[in-house]
Amino acid sequence: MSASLTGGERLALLERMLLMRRFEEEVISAAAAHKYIGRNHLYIGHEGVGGPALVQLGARDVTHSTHRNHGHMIARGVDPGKALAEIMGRAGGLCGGKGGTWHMTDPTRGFGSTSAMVGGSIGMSVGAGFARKQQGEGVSVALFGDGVLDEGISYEALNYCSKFSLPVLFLCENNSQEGAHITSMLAAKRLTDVPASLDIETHVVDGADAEAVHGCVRAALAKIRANSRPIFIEAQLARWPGSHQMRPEHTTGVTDMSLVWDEARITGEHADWVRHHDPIRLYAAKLLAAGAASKDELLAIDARVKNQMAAARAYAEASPFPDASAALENVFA
Amino acid sequence: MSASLTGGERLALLERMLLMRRFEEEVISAAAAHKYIGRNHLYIGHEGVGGPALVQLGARDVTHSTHRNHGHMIARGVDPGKALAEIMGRAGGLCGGKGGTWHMTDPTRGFGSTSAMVGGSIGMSVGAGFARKQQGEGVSVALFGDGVLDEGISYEALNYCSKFSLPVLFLCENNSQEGAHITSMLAAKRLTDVPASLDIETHVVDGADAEAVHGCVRAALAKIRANSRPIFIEAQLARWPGSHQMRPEHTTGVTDMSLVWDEARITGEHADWVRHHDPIRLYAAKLLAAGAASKDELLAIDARVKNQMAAARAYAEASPFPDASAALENVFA
Amino acid sequence: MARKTFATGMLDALGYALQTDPTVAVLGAWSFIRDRGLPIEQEDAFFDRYGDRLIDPPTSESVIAAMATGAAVCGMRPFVNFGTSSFAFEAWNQMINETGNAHFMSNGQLKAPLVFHMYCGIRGGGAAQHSQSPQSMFANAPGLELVLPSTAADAQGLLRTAIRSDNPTIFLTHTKLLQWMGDTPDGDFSIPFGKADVKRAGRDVTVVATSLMVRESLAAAEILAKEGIEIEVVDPRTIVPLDSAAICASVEKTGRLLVAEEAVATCSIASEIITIVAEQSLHALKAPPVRVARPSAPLAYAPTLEKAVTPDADKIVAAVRRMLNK
Amino acid sequence: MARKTFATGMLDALGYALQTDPTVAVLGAWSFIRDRGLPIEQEDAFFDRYGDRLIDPPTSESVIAAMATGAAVCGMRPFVNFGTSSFAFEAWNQMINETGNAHFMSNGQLKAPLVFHMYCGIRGGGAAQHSQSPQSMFANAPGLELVLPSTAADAQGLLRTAIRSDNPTIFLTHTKLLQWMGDTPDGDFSIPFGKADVKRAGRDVTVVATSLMVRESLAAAEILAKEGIEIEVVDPRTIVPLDSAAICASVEKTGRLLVAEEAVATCSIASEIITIVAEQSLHALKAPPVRVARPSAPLAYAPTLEKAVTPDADKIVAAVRRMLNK
Ligand SMILES: Cc1ncc(C[n+]2csc(CCOP(=O)(O)OP(=O)(O)O)c2C)c(N)n1
Ligand SMILES: Cc1ncc(C[n+]2csc(CCOP(=O)(O)OP(=O)(O)O)c2C)c(N)n1
Ligand SMILES: [Mg+2]
Ligand SMILES: [Mg+2]
Repeated sequence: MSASLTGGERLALLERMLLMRRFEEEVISAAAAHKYIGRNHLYIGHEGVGGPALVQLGARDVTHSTHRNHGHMIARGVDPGKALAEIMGRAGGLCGGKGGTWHMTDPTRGFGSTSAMVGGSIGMSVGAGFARKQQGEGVSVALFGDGVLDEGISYEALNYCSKFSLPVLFLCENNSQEGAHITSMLAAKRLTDVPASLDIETHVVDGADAEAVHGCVRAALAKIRANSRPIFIEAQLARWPGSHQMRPEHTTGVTDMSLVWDEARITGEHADWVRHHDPIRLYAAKLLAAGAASKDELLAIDARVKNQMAAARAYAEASPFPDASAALENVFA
Repeated sequence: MSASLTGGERLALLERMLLMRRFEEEVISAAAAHKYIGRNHLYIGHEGVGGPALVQLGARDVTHSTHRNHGHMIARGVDPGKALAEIMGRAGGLCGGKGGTWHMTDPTRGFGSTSAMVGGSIGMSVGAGFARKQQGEGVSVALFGDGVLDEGISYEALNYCSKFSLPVLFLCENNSQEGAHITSMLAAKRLTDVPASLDIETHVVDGADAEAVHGCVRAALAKIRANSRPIFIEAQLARWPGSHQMRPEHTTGVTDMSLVWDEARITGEHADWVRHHDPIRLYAAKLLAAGAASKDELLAIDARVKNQMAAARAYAEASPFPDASAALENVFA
Repeated sequence: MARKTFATGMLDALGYALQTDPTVAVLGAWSFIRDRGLPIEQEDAFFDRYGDRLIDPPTSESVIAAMATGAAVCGMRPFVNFGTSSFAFEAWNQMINETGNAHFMSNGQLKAPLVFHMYCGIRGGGAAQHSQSPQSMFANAPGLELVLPSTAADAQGLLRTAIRSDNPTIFLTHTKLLQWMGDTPDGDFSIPFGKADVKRAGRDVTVVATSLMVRESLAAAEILAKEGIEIEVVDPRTIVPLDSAAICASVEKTGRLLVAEEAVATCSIASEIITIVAEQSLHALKAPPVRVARPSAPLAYAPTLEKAVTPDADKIVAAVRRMLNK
Repeated sequence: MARKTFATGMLDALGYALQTDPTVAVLGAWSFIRDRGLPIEQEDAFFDRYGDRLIDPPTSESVIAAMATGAAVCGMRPFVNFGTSSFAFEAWNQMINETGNAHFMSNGQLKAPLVFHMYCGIRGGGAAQHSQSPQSMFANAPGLELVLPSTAADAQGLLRTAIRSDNPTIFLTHTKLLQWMGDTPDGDFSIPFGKADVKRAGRDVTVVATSLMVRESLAAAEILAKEGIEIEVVDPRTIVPLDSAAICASVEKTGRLLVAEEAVATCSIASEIITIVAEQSLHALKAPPVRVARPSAPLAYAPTLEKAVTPDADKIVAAVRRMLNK
């Protein structure tokens, strides 16, 4: 257990992670109800990375994300109603319906431009690091998948940050560890060999272990703030069985908190993922075992999250589609 | 001394290297005489790399080169008259005056498309390797400077070749070792750390030592032909003091063979380069010291080369400028 | 005659090429064959048969384009599928500076016989980055053939020609066309580049339409016909080379020109076609030429916003009526 | 009034921006300042003064563009100099998919106030890869302002506006203009985007000219004036936004349109301008519009070949004479 988290922080982290999960479950349900076009890349299974990593950031810190961005938004405290509305293409969405799932952003929470191009945003993280270094405060966090390392710009970005000592945390969510769908084709024996070859400090962490990620990111952020050198963290993840679908289905079922204490009820085709890789179940079970949370507390957290998501869904559905006139607005500032 | 070269081969190699040098001297002289637009990147000082590396290639082997390509062409036996005519923009040039210095090619000598973009041709080398592997014979040699490793495509090219086991020799002429003008900004401690991180065998060789390069490339080619894995060789070079100018001047003076045996006469601002880094002087001196060549033989070689270049220059100057009608020909096959 | 989808037409052309020419290899096979609405048996059979030449490379568009070019120059005929066309922007330098220039710079010594295939157009919810249509940019770059097929038969016949061509060819498929059915000749057949196809004859207005806009123009023609307006739908099929003679001939007949293109209007193929007609057939124009195309704005995600700027049959109908003051 | 070169005009604008705005930083300083024919003392002084914000990055155009965009969104105003414009093709995805879309996709929440400067045009011996003029491609991409200055004053005044603009701006300098002298207002001044400048008034033919072609058109005007032909030289100065009203107004007056552009003609700014005039002022055209531009072929290296396709004063003169049947 991480010495760095108080009891309250641990529960808060779990709650945030659960909100990230329930958010995606709402996305699936809205898609199933044909509330929007329904093409998405969900963050389920990654909550143990984005959750603990991003709750630590400060107001001056900047993140850049990718197509798999929903969880990042929720982790940083973006309003889930506005995020869901954006995914559903509504006027009340984060970007007024213009960005959609792939291009959500919220600069008030430190989000820069979000790209759906593989390798589209990692370079912008370099610029955010450059700006924050010039401005004297804040770091930049590049969030990206293992597939991004296939693109040459990633190498250029790593090289630039190392050469110019920019305060950038490269946080790679590598979900090509297990499962049929592999998203990168790197010849490197270890993914971290690439940043290491460019003289960047690297770490590997178990992405299903929220507190391990928390500790690893905390140490890295402290170091980056102190000496303005980039650090690369690879969070290794077993791919969530549902993450390949572009039109999401909930292959592993709606998250059932009772499986935290009732493992015997974990069955079905994807039982292995639920038992060994679901970061939320694992973290809740850990807190329970350590006496850091009771069943009732866990259920109360879940009830709060469900309420929050119900309100978010209601907000999103009530929000109208944007007026056609907006189609030509905001081309230029 | 390399056991792999016969006496005759050693003299032939020296002669080829000298032809590469005298070719560039002719380029300088033609520029000074305003025979052409006069923007060039010269190969002087690199002869100890391209010479021994390329004379070993076979008919099915393919090379791709860059803006610093003159020496590569001559090393592979391209007609110097046609090459010079191309640089002078003449109809009798290798590419009828269409390509010029930066885009010379000669497929009959295994040259693919030559690019003046940093990183423009290294990826095409991958394709040549792919083709030759499919076709069952031949290897691809990527010739490029250290600056090319700044570009993301180099990383992609290395990764691709390693992942798909393509028969490609990456031969990097790193002239950022010494001197004021540095052409790459790599954060890697050693340049070879980059290919090594992608599971590619690497070697470093002294680019001023022609026989060392010969041996290193020979071993690499044999291995690539045997097991179709890429190999990366970094040839380290002290930058020739004249290599920065785009409109060339012969900063180190026209090559004087007598300096091979009369070192005391090496003087002037760039004496250090001539004494310690001129690969031709060094190789000739080595052959002389080893008794592999006499002064007279060296002078005879030089006389032959000078004659050859005089004929080449005459050919180029006699060649007319292309007719305007050619400007719109060969857009499509 | 066989009835098949556009996607099947392309696959048949590619299959024929793989079968008859051992130098053909596919880079980016998965996203060309899977998920395109083909019967799964057809997909599997394809992989079984040609699997050794169906390659799925890393997400490294730049080296993919370079590699295809290098391989083409060395005797292969690569068919590259980039997937969504905006991914090709990653390979822009390779395509524009290297592939398109290789033949010319070498004075014809080198050839780069390859196909760069990609999916373009407004697909529904693709937002700004996944709805790009780079055809006008490609047309501005010398040395690249440019094909914009609109029917199953054209897709099949033009792809055959593209693969056989000794030039690099950009082949753009609008995603919304993939499932469009059409009649195709039996067996192997090909369609030459540079020959426009009059998809519907008419006397009142020449509608030059590309890609998906051919389908929309034909739908518009049905509506307009009921009002007694006969538009002539001319499909250039290839933009490079462009059959400007056929376009001008049609305008000389109708006296009116509308260009329907889904892509952004500024500096576009639509601008080029109007310019060519203005240069060559100005005297024939009875009314100002009209573009039905996207205004210069990134594409928004929300369906209402997307629809607002997407050129379609209704917008063509309205524009034709305005042209004829009806 | 001060007399200075185009290069000095740009440097003065950049210097003013660096001096007055601490968020301005230069990426690619060396090739913007050195080797541009400036007095060496002026170069050195510039580095001494602003050296801490003059950065020379690795040869990694893709991350340079991305970095500038990320920095701009975070409060900086980067001025990126790519050098030769074809190098920017390496950064195409970043510029087209990211930079140009950022403001729109975020519904106006993000701004990317940056300048991408590059050298375009036929420079003499640049061959295919070092003579590119990507302006038409940029104009086809939404969200990017596009500036093509032709004089020292325009260079200085438009660069001031570009750096101060909250939008990403592409700023293209023709290498042959760098040493062109011109009068510039004293002190700090700026020129608004979207205002064409009539560089010479005339009654017979409207010549819309961009960048270097303004100089060539003015030279053509001198020659033609001796024959009693008065051309009106309209310089749009910015292509995005474009002052189409000024162009149409001139054509309404002269009844004839020639567009002089050095870049490849197909799907070009020239096509766009002719199309706009055909759409809006067809009735005014007394003769078919004409392009003096490069045919669609890569540029060759040899001087004879280069000259054959380079638009210049002579070609403009000849085209004007043909238009007037003289
Ligand atoms: C430039 C580009 N090429 C290809 C794609 C298609 N694409 C979408 S997601 C994806 C895989 C990305 O893998 P990774 O970065 O590991 O993210 P994951 O989906 O695994 O979280 C690819 C190739 C794209 N979006 N952009
Ligand atoms: C894409 C691109 N960016 C920038 C340049 C400008 N440029 C020409 S040569 C050069 C340095 C190349 O260094 P290196 O590859 O080491 O070759 P060297 O000249 O040292 O032999 C640069 C940056 C270019 N030609 N292409
Ligand atoms: Mg992944
Ligand atoms: Mg170098």
